[in-house]
Amino acid sequence: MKRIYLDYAATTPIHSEVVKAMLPYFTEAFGNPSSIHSYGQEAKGSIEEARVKVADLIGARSEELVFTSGGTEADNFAIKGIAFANESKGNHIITSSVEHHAVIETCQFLERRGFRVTYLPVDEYGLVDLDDVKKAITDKTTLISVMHASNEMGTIEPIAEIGRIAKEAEIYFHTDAVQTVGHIPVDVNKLGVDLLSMSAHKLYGPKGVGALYIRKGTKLTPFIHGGEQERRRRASTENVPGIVGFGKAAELAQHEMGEEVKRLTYLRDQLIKGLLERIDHTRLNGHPLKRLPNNINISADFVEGESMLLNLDLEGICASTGSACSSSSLEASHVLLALGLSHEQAHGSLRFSLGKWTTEEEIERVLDVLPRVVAKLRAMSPLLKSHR
Amino acid sequence: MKRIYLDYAATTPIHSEVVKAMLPYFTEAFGNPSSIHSYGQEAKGSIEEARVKVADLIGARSEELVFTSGGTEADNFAIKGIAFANESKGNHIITSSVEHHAVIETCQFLERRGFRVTYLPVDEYGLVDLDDVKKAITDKTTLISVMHASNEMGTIEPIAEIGRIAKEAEIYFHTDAVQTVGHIPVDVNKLGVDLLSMSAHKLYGPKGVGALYIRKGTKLTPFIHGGEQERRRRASTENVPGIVGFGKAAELAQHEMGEEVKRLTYLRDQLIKGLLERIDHTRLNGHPLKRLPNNINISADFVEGESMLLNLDLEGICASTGSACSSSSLEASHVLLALGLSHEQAHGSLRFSLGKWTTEEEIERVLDVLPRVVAKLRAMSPLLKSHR
Amino acid sequence: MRDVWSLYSDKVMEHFKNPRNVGEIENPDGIGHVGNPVCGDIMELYIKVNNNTIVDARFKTFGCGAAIATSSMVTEMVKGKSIEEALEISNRAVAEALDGLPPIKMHCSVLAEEALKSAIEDYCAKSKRRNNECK
Amino acid sequence: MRDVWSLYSDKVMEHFKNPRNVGEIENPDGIGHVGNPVCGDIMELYIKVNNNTIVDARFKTFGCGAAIATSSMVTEMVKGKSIEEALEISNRAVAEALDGLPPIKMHCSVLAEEALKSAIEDYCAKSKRRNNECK
Ligand SMILES: Cc1ncc(COP(=O)(O)O)c(C=O)c1O
Ligand SMILES: Cc1ncc(COP(=O)(O)O)c(C=O)c1O
Repeated sequence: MKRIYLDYAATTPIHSEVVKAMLPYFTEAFGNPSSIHSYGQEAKGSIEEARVKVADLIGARSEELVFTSGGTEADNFAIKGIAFANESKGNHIITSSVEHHAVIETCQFLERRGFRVTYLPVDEYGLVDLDDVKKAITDKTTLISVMHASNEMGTIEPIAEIGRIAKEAEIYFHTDAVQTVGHIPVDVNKLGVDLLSMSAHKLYGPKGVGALYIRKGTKLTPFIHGGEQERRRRASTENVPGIVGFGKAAELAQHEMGEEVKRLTYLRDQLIKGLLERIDHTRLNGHPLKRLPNNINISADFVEGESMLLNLDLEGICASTGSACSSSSLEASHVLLALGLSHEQAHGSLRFSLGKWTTEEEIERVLDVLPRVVAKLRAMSPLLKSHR
Repeated sequence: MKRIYLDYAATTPIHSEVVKAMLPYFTEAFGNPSSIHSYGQEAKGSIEEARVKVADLIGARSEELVFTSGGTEADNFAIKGIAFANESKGNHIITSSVEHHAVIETCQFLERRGFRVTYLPVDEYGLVDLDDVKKAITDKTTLISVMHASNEMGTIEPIAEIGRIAKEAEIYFHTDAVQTVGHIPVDVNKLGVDLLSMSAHKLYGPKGVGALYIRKGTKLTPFIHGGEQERRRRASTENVPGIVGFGKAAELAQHEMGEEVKRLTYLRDQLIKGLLERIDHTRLNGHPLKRLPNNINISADFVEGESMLLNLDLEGICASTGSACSSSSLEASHVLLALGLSHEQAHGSLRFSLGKWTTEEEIERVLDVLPRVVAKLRAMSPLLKSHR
Repeated sequence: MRDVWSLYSDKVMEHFKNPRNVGEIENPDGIGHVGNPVCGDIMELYIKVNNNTIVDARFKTFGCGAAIATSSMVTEMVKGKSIEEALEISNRAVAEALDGLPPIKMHCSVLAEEALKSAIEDYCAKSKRRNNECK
Repeated sequence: MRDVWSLYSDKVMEHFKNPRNVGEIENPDGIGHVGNPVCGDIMELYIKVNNNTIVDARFKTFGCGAAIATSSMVTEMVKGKSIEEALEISNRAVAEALDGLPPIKMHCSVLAEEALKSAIEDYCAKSKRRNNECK
């Protein structure tokens, strides 16, 4: 059975050209970029070329980019870095209640260390309210962090607008753009952000490499201490093949994004429409229009997400309950609860995320299989009965 | 010209079998280990297999191992993790003055945040004195961190002895074993350590992946927050190919270590003997016997390290001035200064580090080339004149 | 590779794919209702008792794969057992009968045990009201 | 790839490989001695002056590749220049003549400029003592 992968938001397969670009750096060109000799200088050159490519993708200058081990480290770095470096100014951080765990748990760590954090609520579509942002600002606020688009429900937040508010209030502004970079246009200046997190494995690059954009002049404490790498902002021997792969992935994304957005938006809307038509008591989570081109998140009443997932997997369809990271957890998604869903509904959600190799046939197959799966599970659901 | 790579301590080429083991995880088996579906579970399985292999190499249980993005992150994680988690007990840390920057700068970060750090001196061979360790302990001490072997001068510290002192005093004990794991036998129980840092790219594995051994029961604050990965100890989508590569490298190291130690020790001693014979006013840095099998660090009086390096590079020989990380710095190595070298001597040091593909012919060639290089540079040295 | 490391044992997956005894019993002698929406698992267990012997058991479950499989397994295990024997069935026994559960899913077996106990309690309460025996 | 990103320009490497004017001048008219062991760079610059013109320049340097190349370059640049012209040579001019230096190595060009200035000062001090002119 050919498997159908519809979990691109969790991670993407690597583009074959990316693997090809990486391979030489495992073998011949294996040098440590900090070494003065020719092996070292070769490696150094390759990461600087990659830096330019990634910077280009987000309209930044390459000196403003620091490579990290992934999106989570970028989020930790940005938030702890600003909080620690600007402690003399204040100890208050503003974020949203629909952030990725990498942001939420970092904020919770800071709360345990004496910082104050405001978690902004969202509306039924997952959107942060600009007035809430303004009202949350105090003279102790040093950072606002709101994600560009939700990995779970796909809603795209009003980042440029929040950027203007932050700028006016002279507060650093960070966005977690792990789900948008390479998928929709991202420009750090248009968005008005000071810090922006990325992860290569979400755009057909390798796992274990990401980057943090840091606007020139931003006061930031390093997160990983210990060496001169990355202009003293992030120590450790650089993951040269990973960084080269990220560069290649960024280059490819820039070329292919325009077409992909159109193609995926069409497929996405086919899937949404079909599912809502064919399965009753089903809702789309997240905003219908301000939404990632590749994200479908639905709640089917009376049935639980993991049991849908497993049934789909048995039919060769790979999807997710929203956030891969919390799939082993007992708690319902904090994101879906923030939208106002009941616990039953939040536990009954399913995310399909599409990508480069998704076809119309695959969408058709989901539309064929999922209604049967839901029917089977509803037949054994105690909730449906009590609902009748 | 065939280049001669003698900078294995900076980084190693990847073993071809390691690359082979990694490749499928870039392409077919690309899943996110947190995903419930089959792609995810496949990936999950592969990292658990790798964890067993790396744990075996150091005599640990696999549950006690957390994968990181490298040795530097492991060091940051261990030291900040213990410091933060045990703050209520005390704020004092003991380390040595010859640690890698990853340890030193992490300690300095903590000093800026109110912790107290004792940097133990070393003797002329770079050895920490056990009495100094005992005397440094206070009732506020929560961590001792002393490296297993120096990346620069190759000296192997008395870790098992310090481990006994730490155990008796009920203080957590960390060792940076980045230079020893895979090269000489390492056993966390024989060494009596609670935490131990490793890095794959020092043992023919990939860059950008490492691990921290954490003895069961150790109270440690996570370093990278944000998800359920690694038993909630280290968030972020796992670098699956990197981890698989680390596992393979560990497996290979375990098989090959015995022979390699003998072979490299012989070559090392050939090179040391030859250089001291052929170049006057030259000294071996570090301990002559308690020494990594692959490390040669010499100071040639009156000449500067980088200019030796560049001349060697022009002859196709790749070496280092000691620590790759500080090769762009103006400061002399803190490690060599700690041994009591003068600034001139410390600036005139050179490290050759040998590895799997080092041959006797390569050693011969260094013995042929370096005396000429030193002679050329001494001819233009103002120090030699003032010395005469 | 899948098999070695997959989340669930083959036995769990088999019960998940083909759950036994799904549904309700009309006029059951006992109903157990456990779990709550916050945790994402809700189980209803129905039993039919004859002469102190559980002659039929059915379930309805909202929950993950393990919740469904443990529901299915526990209904299989109780059929034909006396009330006393049924009360001996521990969550571990259910998990073992399924060739084990991942640690994060052990609570599902606890839920299955509780559902069974709760159904038996309900049966006993009703029995007492009807003035029958029930220890 | 090497060429684009290598630490040093070809010109720097060329001067490093074949440094010009290495050595001392017997009975020099001026000696400059700058740098210190802590920073790892020490330069000695010797000049021979005739009729207010620098007719020879030599150096001895302990230091990195850039230190050696800037020493070599500055001795080349001063030869044939008048004292006034020589005093105009800035560290930037030395760096530019080498097709640039990496930012972390710019201090070497500063050292070369200082060595030259120091040698000229030494020459002037000696001249005054000998009652010659020196502006
Ligand atoms: C929005 C968002 N932020 C952060 C991350 C973390 O990225 P990484 O897995 O590279 O650490 C992810 C994905 O896992 C994400 O979707
Ligand atoms: C002793 C020691 N500790 C830590 C590190 C850092 O390891 P990594 O480069 O994997 O971060 C190194 C090497 O760079 C090392 O030699």
